[in-house]
Amino acid sequence: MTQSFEPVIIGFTCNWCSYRAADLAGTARIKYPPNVRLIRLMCSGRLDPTFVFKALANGADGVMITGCHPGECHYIEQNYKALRRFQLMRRTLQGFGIDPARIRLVWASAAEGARFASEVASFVEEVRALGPLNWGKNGSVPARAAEAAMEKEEVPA
Amino acid sequence: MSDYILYPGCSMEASARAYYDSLKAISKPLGLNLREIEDWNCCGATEYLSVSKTPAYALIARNLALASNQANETHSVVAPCSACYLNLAKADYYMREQPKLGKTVNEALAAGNLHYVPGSLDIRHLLDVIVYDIGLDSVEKKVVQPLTGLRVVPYLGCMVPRPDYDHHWSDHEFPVELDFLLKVLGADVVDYPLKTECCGGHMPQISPSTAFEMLRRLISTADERDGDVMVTICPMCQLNIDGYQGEMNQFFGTNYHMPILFFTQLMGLAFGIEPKELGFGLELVSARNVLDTLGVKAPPETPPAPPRRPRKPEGLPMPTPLTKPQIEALKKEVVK
Amino acid sequence: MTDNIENTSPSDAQEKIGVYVCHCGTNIAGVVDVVQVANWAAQSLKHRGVVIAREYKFMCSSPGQDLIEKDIKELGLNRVIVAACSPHLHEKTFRTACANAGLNPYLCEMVSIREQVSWVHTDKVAATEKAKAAISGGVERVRHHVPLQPIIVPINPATLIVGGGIAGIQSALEIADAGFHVYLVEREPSIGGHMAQFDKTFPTLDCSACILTPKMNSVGTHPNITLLTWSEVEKVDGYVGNFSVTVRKKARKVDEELCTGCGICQEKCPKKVIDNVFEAGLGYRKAIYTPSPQSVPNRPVIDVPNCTYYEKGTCKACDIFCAPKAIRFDQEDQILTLNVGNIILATGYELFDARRIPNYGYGRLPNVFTSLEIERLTNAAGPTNGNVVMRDGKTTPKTVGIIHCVGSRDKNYNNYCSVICCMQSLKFAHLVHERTGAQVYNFYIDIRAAFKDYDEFYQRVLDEGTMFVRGKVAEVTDVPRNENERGKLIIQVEDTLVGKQRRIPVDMVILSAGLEPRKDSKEVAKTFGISCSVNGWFIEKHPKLDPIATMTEGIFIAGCAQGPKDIPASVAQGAAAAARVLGRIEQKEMALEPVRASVIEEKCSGCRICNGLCPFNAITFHEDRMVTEINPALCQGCGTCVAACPAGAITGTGFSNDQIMAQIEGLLMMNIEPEAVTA
Amino acid sequence: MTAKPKFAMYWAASCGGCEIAVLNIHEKILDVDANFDVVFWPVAMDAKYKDVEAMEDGSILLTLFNGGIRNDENEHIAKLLRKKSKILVAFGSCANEGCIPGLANLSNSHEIVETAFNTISTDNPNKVYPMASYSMPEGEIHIPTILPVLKTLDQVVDVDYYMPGCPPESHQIEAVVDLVVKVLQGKAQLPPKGSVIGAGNSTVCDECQRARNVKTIKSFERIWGVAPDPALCLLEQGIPCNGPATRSGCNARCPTAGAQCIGCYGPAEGVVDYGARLVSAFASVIDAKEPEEIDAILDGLVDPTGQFYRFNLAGSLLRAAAPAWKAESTHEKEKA
Repeated sequence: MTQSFEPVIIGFTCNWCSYRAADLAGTARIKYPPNVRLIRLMCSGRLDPTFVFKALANGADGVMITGCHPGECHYIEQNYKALRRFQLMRRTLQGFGIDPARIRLVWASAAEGARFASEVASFVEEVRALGPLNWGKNGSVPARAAEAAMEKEEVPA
Repeated sequence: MSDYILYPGCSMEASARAYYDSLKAISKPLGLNLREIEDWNCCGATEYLSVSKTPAYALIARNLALASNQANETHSVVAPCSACYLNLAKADYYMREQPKLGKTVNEALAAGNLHYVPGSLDIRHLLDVIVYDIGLDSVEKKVVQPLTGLRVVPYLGCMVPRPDYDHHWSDHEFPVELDFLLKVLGADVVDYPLKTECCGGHMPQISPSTAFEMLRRLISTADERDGDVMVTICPMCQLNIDGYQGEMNQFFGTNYHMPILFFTQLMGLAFGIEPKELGFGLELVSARNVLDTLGVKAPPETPPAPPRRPRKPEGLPMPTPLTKPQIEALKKEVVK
Repeated sequence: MTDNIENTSPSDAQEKIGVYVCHCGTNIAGVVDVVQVANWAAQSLKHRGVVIAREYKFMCSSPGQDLIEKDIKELGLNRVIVAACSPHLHEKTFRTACANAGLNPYLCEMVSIREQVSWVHTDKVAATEKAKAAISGGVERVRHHVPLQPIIVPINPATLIVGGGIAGIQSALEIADAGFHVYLVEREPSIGGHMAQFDKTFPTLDCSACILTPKMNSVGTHPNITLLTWSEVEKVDGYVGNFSVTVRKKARKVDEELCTGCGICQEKCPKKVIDNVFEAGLGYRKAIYTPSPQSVPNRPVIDVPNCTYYEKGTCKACDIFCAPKAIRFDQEDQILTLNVGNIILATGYELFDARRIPNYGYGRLPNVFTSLEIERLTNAAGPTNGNVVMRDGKTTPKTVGIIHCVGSRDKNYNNYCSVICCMQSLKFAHLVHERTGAQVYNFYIDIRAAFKDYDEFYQRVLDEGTMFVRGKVAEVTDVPRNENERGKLIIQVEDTLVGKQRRIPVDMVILSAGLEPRKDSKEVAKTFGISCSVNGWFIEKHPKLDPIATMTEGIFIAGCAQGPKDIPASVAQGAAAAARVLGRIEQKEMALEPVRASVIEEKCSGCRICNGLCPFNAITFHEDRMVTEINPALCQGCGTCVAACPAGAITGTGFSNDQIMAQIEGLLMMNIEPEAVTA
Repeated sequence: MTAKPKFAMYWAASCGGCEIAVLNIHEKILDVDANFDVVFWPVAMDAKYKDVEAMEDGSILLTLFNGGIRNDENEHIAKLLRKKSKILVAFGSCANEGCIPGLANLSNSHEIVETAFNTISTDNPNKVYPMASYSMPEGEIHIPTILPVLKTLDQVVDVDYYMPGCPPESHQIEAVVDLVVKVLQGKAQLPPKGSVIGAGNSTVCDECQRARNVKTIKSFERIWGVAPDPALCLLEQGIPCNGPATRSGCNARCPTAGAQCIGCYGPAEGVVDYGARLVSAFASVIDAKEPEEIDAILDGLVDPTGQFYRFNLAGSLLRAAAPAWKAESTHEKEKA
């Protein structure tokens, strides 16, 4: 299982720097593993810890939070709030027996497509090494997702 | 009482005994508590690193490893000798920068069940500690006999200010810490642009004529600027300028008489400590003139006004030189 | 537990979602099996409200857009998902398409399967699966979208310009000439900025004063310009269209109305002070002064710390000789409140403090000068009436060394290039040679003479016999090594073209010091709610496509405050900023993106957690009702407060909790099949 | 008599405080008796499960269910009462969000049993452990088996109303009793299914009288370590008060009494994860930008998970810690 284990990672990007870094990685055709699925926020300061817990509870193996470099936030200093929440989140997750390495904070400017790609790659490997989280087993996955999972069976591959 | 681990190095016990004696003498009034590293070894001086890298680093790192074993509340290692300071700092820095080197060195150390975590120690030069930890204000408080009227030439040599891995100095090319310290002692500090020039190091053995020219530049400039005495922080510089001044004079047919002392010796004098306790008389180019200058002058009640460069009335005004707080601010800037 | 996803999630019935998958030629289709993706969406997202899923070669093409518009009209779609390129590219396109078909544009969501999938992945199966996941996320998200309307704010036609340098002057005149009111705030007693200190301007060498003074005067006399010199902005409230700015008008101690600017007071004032600002420390002024005879306004200020009267309580020479009795020793600072619609920041630069490089000797060696000092020396109105002399005030230098890149392109100080130094140094080379016939050496890293007529000027200076030594100067010393060095300044440099060390003795050294941001630029940025680069230059909205605006609506930047630039560039940017402001004024109102945060008052308990979080001061607390309110026009939509509210009382349109939580669920409905990827 | 609608109350994994709280409504309890026929209330009267099983489905009008689902007996009764009741109310923090018993979700069931039967605080010299079943002359007897993860009521059955609090404040219970009576008399409407009753929609700060300002936290303090200003917001004084995120309804009892709110009324209206709100809120107002500095401040928050999830763990998004889930997965296997 663990050899072929493909982690699912939810990535949060800010509209101004890291999402554009992802765009740049694209336009520059820099390859990175397909395991990360991105969500665009306006700012890393919008990152609500609920999102992270939700992602982990819903079957993500890791969460990547990205934003502008400190001091370069387009909202002046909101990424510092993201940093502080990140640090407290790690401590809280530890209490849940979740390896803090499963969430990573990455600063990437709009010019750092390559950096974004390499961070994704290294994070995927790190999480792969940690193994599947599949949190909560049965039960904690909300009805709708379960239902959709069933739906999936019927889809001709 | 501020505690430090002391790495004396070989010169302190031989050629630079004056440095060691005076350091011991002033550390009490300064509240400096220096704990010598037990079983320390040679720092490899200036040659070994260019001969064979790994063993040289291992040799240096052994001292660091011992120091960190013996370190309890303090993690600052003080090296009064500039070569020792540079080597310790260099080893620490490159073990940090090049993990591979760090690994090999620690493998070597493992043979003696030693290990050093790069960056775990704070490696400082004595001058840095006195100026920035103890602080010029507290030094000033200890001055009982200001060095009034003594024209001193601050000379640092090349090894302490450069490359300044962890930004301890106000500037790599023209650090002014020593100038400020001597000012605080009440001395008349000569503007000495050559303060970080090379003294020739081991040139006297390799090519005396080259060495003499280098010494001549240093000494003649100090002399032209009416320096009574050169003040250094480096045993090598002291040795060269003191020991080869005679031969240099012969070589050029000059007759310079430029004594060179360690800054700790002058601090001792200013603190009113007996010259003999401070290793006076050990120098080859006699520094009696220093004692005379001070001997005749009784210490005035109020510190004398700072020396002012006379300005021609119709001349254009000069920009004011940076003050110490400004320099410290800039120093912080550089660090960030 | 109450889960607001479940509660607020609209029932499947009311969603009619259309999913449109773009091939982008082969850009997407080459890697992602778009047909399979579309079929999958149609089938397995049916129960999520997807009524139609199509794929098309180029969705952004007009036939592609027509496809969407047609479906909206015929199938009555009320949500649209476009799986194509990055929303930064075509979000506007597709939202407009929806609007054309009568659907609120904010009910359309883009899913990036090009930049984030086809272009960055090679494994077709995995890429296709990821595209499906992304779409499923988009679908879940869009179900929670609500129609939004842009926020319309009126634009106050008055404009505030901060900084009376050439950039600010240009902006002020453009706007004032267009017939709208301008408040020009300048920190110093007179406008003119650095340009007023210069003698000649490169590359044309026309006299700085000759071209600047007329502009300064028209600012001073313009009916549409309220000139506030010796004043500083203290506080900025409000938002685009309607800022309320607090300005401190420092006490001049002179009644500007009564004063005629005759200058007798300056004549009679007994107190000589070194002028560190206008004369760059090379000259003197009185304790009551105007920076220069051309000052605008031509009204003196009393330098209180240096004035004998304030020191000793006697003197009053100025007062005694002032015919109109305009001296007001008891005058107090004034606090003014200005209401403006837009703000242009043109706060300029500061010269790099050359004393920071002690081995170049500035401040230590008398005959080492900075570029600004030389500007004053060469200036006919300067302390030496334009005679280039050494520090002793009379001797003319026979050899002069000009060192480039002092404090620039140097990792010990500033990494960036200060842009103007090369041309400025060439100008000095020319002027000094012209005035003194001295032999001039330039020590440079690279000569950067880009732009119109610049390189020609370089050629000209070369032809005048100026020496150019390529290499970074190690030190400037007065310690001779031989007799012909004695009494000179020796420049120690590695000549990288010859490949050897050289010692060049000169009489005078000119340090072409770099440009640095104003010391207080970071505080200024905070006051105006814009951002600063690490160096301290103001950050523009986009480095290429919008170097004029900032991230904060209604605040524009011009001149060196945004980064080092020369006079033509500053003027151009000043004019451009003015044009942008005029455009706004003409529209009379503007629409703001409705991505905004708002407080649900009944849920707000007034804990004030959020109160300190907004850098745009959009959050206000009402002590009386103990609730927090967010000003939608000030809010920039970052959502930090939404995430911070412990009571969940703050909602953010466009990026609501429901939307993001649903997107997370959607993205995670699909799990990666290991074999699929390894296949 | 028989006309009176039927009332039931059940006590699952909880401390019994909820039952006391109901009795604590003083003479109002008579209204309950006057308007209801109490058919099942193990704490207050004798009743057998078989009696309940014998009842018609939906024959009980109102059931107040307190306590979390810790063992299969709890689960069975929850399902049974759901079947038999028209209105099922999750009564008190345990049934709502797991409460203190829910904290056991940080460890697996084995550890829990160990703690109960084999720690210094337990006098159990012969290490006697409970057994699921035991055969004796009368036949085999069973005790309920513990579930690996404590569940909240609505994680096992459909719940009509939620009434938070540990325990619910008596004035709130009175209000609800009044409401229900009014509804019975046709004088009032029931709130929409799924809504929270007997509590406010805002947070504790709404009812807290302490003055508050813009918050910036330089350090977190423990309540017993400081003498807090009685008039000022506790959080502003660095005391981790959960008030800002906790549903109002208790009249801010704790902050008024000088203790920080620990969150027994659970999340405010519409909040998905109580702890996450606090993580975000606390972190947002920390006054630091450097990671080290931030960590230093966060060190003051001992046991963040406990701080943020004391009452809400079982009801949170993550619901339980890794060890408990591991047990759960093995448990599932055993079942299969």
